[in-house]
Amino acid sequence: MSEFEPKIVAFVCNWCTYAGADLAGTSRIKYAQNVRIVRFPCTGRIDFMLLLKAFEEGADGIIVSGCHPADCHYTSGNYHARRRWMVFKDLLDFIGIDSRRIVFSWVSAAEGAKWAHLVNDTVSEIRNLGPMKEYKNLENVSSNKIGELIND
Amino acid sequence: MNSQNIYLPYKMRIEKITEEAPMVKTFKLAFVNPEDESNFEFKTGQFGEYSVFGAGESTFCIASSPTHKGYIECTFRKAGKVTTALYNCEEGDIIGFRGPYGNNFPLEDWEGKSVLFIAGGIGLPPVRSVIWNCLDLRDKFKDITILYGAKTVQDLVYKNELEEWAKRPDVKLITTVDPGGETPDWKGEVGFVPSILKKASPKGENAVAIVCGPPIMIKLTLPILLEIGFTEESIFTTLENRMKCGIGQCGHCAVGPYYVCKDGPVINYADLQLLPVEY
Amino acid sequence: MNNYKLITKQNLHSFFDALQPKNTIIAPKEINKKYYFKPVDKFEDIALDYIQTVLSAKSVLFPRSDTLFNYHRADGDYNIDEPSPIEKNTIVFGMKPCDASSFVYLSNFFLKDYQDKNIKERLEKLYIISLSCKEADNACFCTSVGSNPASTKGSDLNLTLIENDTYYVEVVTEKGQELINYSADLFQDTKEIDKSKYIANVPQKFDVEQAKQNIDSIFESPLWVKDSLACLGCGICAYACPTCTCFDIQDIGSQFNGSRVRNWDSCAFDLFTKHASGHNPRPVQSQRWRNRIKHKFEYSVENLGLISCVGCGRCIRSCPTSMNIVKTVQIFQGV
Amino acid sequence: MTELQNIAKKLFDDGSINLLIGYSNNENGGTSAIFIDNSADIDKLIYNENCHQNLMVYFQKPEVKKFGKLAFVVSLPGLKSVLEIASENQIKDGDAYFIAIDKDGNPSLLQDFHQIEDFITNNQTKPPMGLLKLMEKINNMTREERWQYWTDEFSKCIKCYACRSVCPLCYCTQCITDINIPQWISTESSPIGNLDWHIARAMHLAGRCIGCGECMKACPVDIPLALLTANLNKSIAIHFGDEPGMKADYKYPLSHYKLEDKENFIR
Repeated sequence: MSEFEPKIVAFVCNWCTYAGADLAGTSRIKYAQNVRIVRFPCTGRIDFMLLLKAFEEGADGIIVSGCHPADCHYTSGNYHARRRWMVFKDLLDFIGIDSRRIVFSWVSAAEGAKWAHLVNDTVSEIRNLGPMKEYKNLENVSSNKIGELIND
Repeated sequence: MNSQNIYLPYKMRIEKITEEAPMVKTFKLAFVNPEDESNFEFKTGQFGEYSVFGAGESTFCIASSPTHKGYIECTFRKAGKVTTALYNCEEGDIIGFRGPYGNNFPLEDWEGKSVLFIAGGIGLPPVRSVIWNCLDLRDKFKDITILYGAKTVQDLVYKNELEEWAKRPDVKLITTVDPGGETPDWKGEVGFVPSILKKASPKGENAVAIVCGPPIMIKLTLPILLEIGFTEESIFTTLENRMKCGIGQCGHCAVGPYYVCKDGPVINYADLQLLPVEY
Repeated sequence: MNNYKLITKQNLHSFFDALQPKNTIIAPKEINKKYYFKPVDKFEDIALDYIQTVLSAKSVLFPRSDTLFNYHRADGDYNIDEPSPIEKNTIVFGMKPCDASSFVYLSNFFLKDYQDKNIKERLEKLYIISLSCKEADNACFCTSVGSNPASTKGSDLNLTLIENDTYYVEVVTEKGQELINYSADLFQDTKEIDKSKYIANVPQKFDVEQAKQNIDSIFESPLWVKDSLACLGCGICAYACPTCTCFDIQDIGSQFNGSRVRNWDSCAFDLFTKHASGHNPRPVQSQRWRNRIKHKFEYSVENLGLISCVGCGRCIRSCPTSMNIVKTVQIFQGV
Repeated sequence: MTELQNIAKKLFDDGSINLLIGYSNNENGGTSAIFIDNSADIDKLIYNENCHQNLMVYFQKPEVKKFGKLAFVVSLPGLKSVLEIASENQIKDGDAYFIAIDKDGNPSLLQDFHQIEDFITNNQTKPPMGLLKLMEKINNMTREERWQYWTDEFSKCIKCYACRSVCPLCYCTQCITDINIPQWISTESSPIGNLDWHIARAMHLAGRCIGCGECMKACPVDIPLALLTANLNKSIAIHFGDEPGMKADYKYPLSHYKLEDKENFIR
């Protein structure tokens, strides 16, 4: 059996982290290729539903990253996001979803190296956690087997 | 006997896409499996469930005439989830279709009579199926008059066919756009459908009228039709309600005990008045 | 083909054990003082003295989410396959007579014009063992809709608990006889007996013929608004109802593969009738409540000749705002 | 005539209100909402410990609004929802009258938000012990056990949306479940669809839920829904020190921020 390769989805803001990831690229810093980056205008736009959708679509881990405090392009988007994540993380804990699978970070446009480290660290952490089997075990499509017709 | 799964769609290939107006497209659809095509028959006024796999099903009429064999056409406006998915389809894509469902326009009863078509905006597609059906059997009817209105010139659908009908000597075509919707070179009428109808006043004796369009247009057109001599039994419309199954089971389209999908969608004004106003 | 038998409670246990290996048995089970139909494999798990389950057993025919077909995209084309039919027979053990009679309506409804394949297949493999009611509560009103707590309508076998822990068994259909044949020696022949002294007393709350007429004649009335002010438009009444059949069809999955699924829907939802254009034929809750009541007592009579209410009282028990279909009918009776 | 009925009658006699929403006994031995539009029906008005429904949910119902000036019979959770709705600019001071029932069951007429705030401060009750115990139990489970617990609970959900309907704070004209472009929450009742719905519902009520517990009472399959929002409120109290439903000028904790908010979880 081949080694488990985690799938990581990164939700990043356009102004800092995306530029930071770009810098990592132009600086030829090598980092794990498990990450798929989704660019958003601001971390304030990153709704919790998007994180849930990523898990549903098969992500094993999620990175959410944006501008450092006081650096937000829209002044306060990252502060709002920070509060929302705090609360959302607690909800995930309460429901029993491993909140270590979501990594929050601030990466500025100048921090290409930090981005590379962040991705590498996350990949190795998620590799240790193993596949997101909780979500994968939830069969989405309903089955027609009788007995399961009764919701139980 | 093995019962058929009534929810299995025919697979249809999109042969041709025509952009009719902003957000409005017409698809020409051909059956992927030849035996489906040979088993398929429909009558004018019937509708079907068109589906994009992954997005779901949506209901609209079959806009082509049953006299044109080998394909069906549908015209839709991008509005909800499924129509958006349809709108994004390309020629050659496969979509699902099940049908035909519902009743049809009683063309046999109209033989020897004049036919007046009144349509507004995206209400033309169901009427277009009847128009072509009548034109293909032109000898059986007396005068054929088409009154079609839209908000703006841009919003008129089937522009090529409008031109074709305008050229035919055996068809009287009146097109109109709402005041403010005309372009400098617009040659048709300007005004709302009811007032243009009043101006034209085609004869109501020995004639039938088919009305389809937005509810407000229908509401204001009906009294004028009665005024110019149409009887309640000779005015037909085709109802529209949210539909899911198309076969009288899902309950969405029910207007009282009447299922638009099964007992309709074609209904005459006399019967319409017996229904609760839930359409 | 009625014939009559007796079976002791102990033998009923053995009868269950005889049925269990070859069939899927669905029966009421107690969970936190409420009762739900669940698959059971032990006789002890079955609740035999309950008044009513929270949800009806209609889901054995018409589940909450029912796959119509699956699709897979391959080379620009789609492969469509249907879910494989169930193999085992399903026995619903111990449903109440009101629920059993709902299956008469359901089978009429789903097999009338277009035969629904999923439902037809399930119906062929469905066996109903009903249990006459010993007890009833305020919400029960089966006697008002032409049924009674010991009705055999829709059942294959009906059990009524009589003296000495013994059940009086009515074999109503061929299918019922088939079940008996699993272990016929557990049963003892008997004559027809009068069940009335062994069953619950459910007072009649309205006259159904009268109700039909009254509801039929009233469409526009301020009473509809007044009566439905408390209604908040959730879907419990329809979801708990054994005869509510409305559904929605949705695709679950991506454009590459997924399923087309039929889900329950409720006419109480605002979205039920809303067009894509935003126009809503029934924009307010009172109209939706009116539609529900009129459908139960008027529209379904016009379409199928049957009222679509069996008097199980589930909608009354589960409504968070205590909407009461009986009260509504009574109000219109008084008009 | 009871004190409650007297207050109600006076409101009608003054012509101050067109509709009073209170409680009455129903046919099944319970209590339910009653809508009184003239003083003749006032004798049906009651209040006892069975009257739990949060009547503020009717404040946003179009057919109720049509009546004109409204009065509500409300106990503590109802009053908290008044302030919460007020903080969200859905109700203005003086829009409606509130007949508040204190912890001993005595009614009093409250007209402005200040009175309501004082009333709430003076009538605080502890949340039900059962709920707290269950919350503690769940918090003491391992993560895997918690996941198992909630997936089991959510698997019962039939998506009847009663939890949404009975909630006075679920008043969006278009709920996220009703949006289908994109389909955020799958319409079927399936493990993922149910999980999505309950997480979304809880998150949308985080820092807004006033803890009336109606969602839980309405649920036909007994999912302990109030736990989710109660737990979220607990973390909001810990992180930000906010509590919803106490002040009419409350600021929704997720729509503002402080520079010094904790960020030790951010890398």
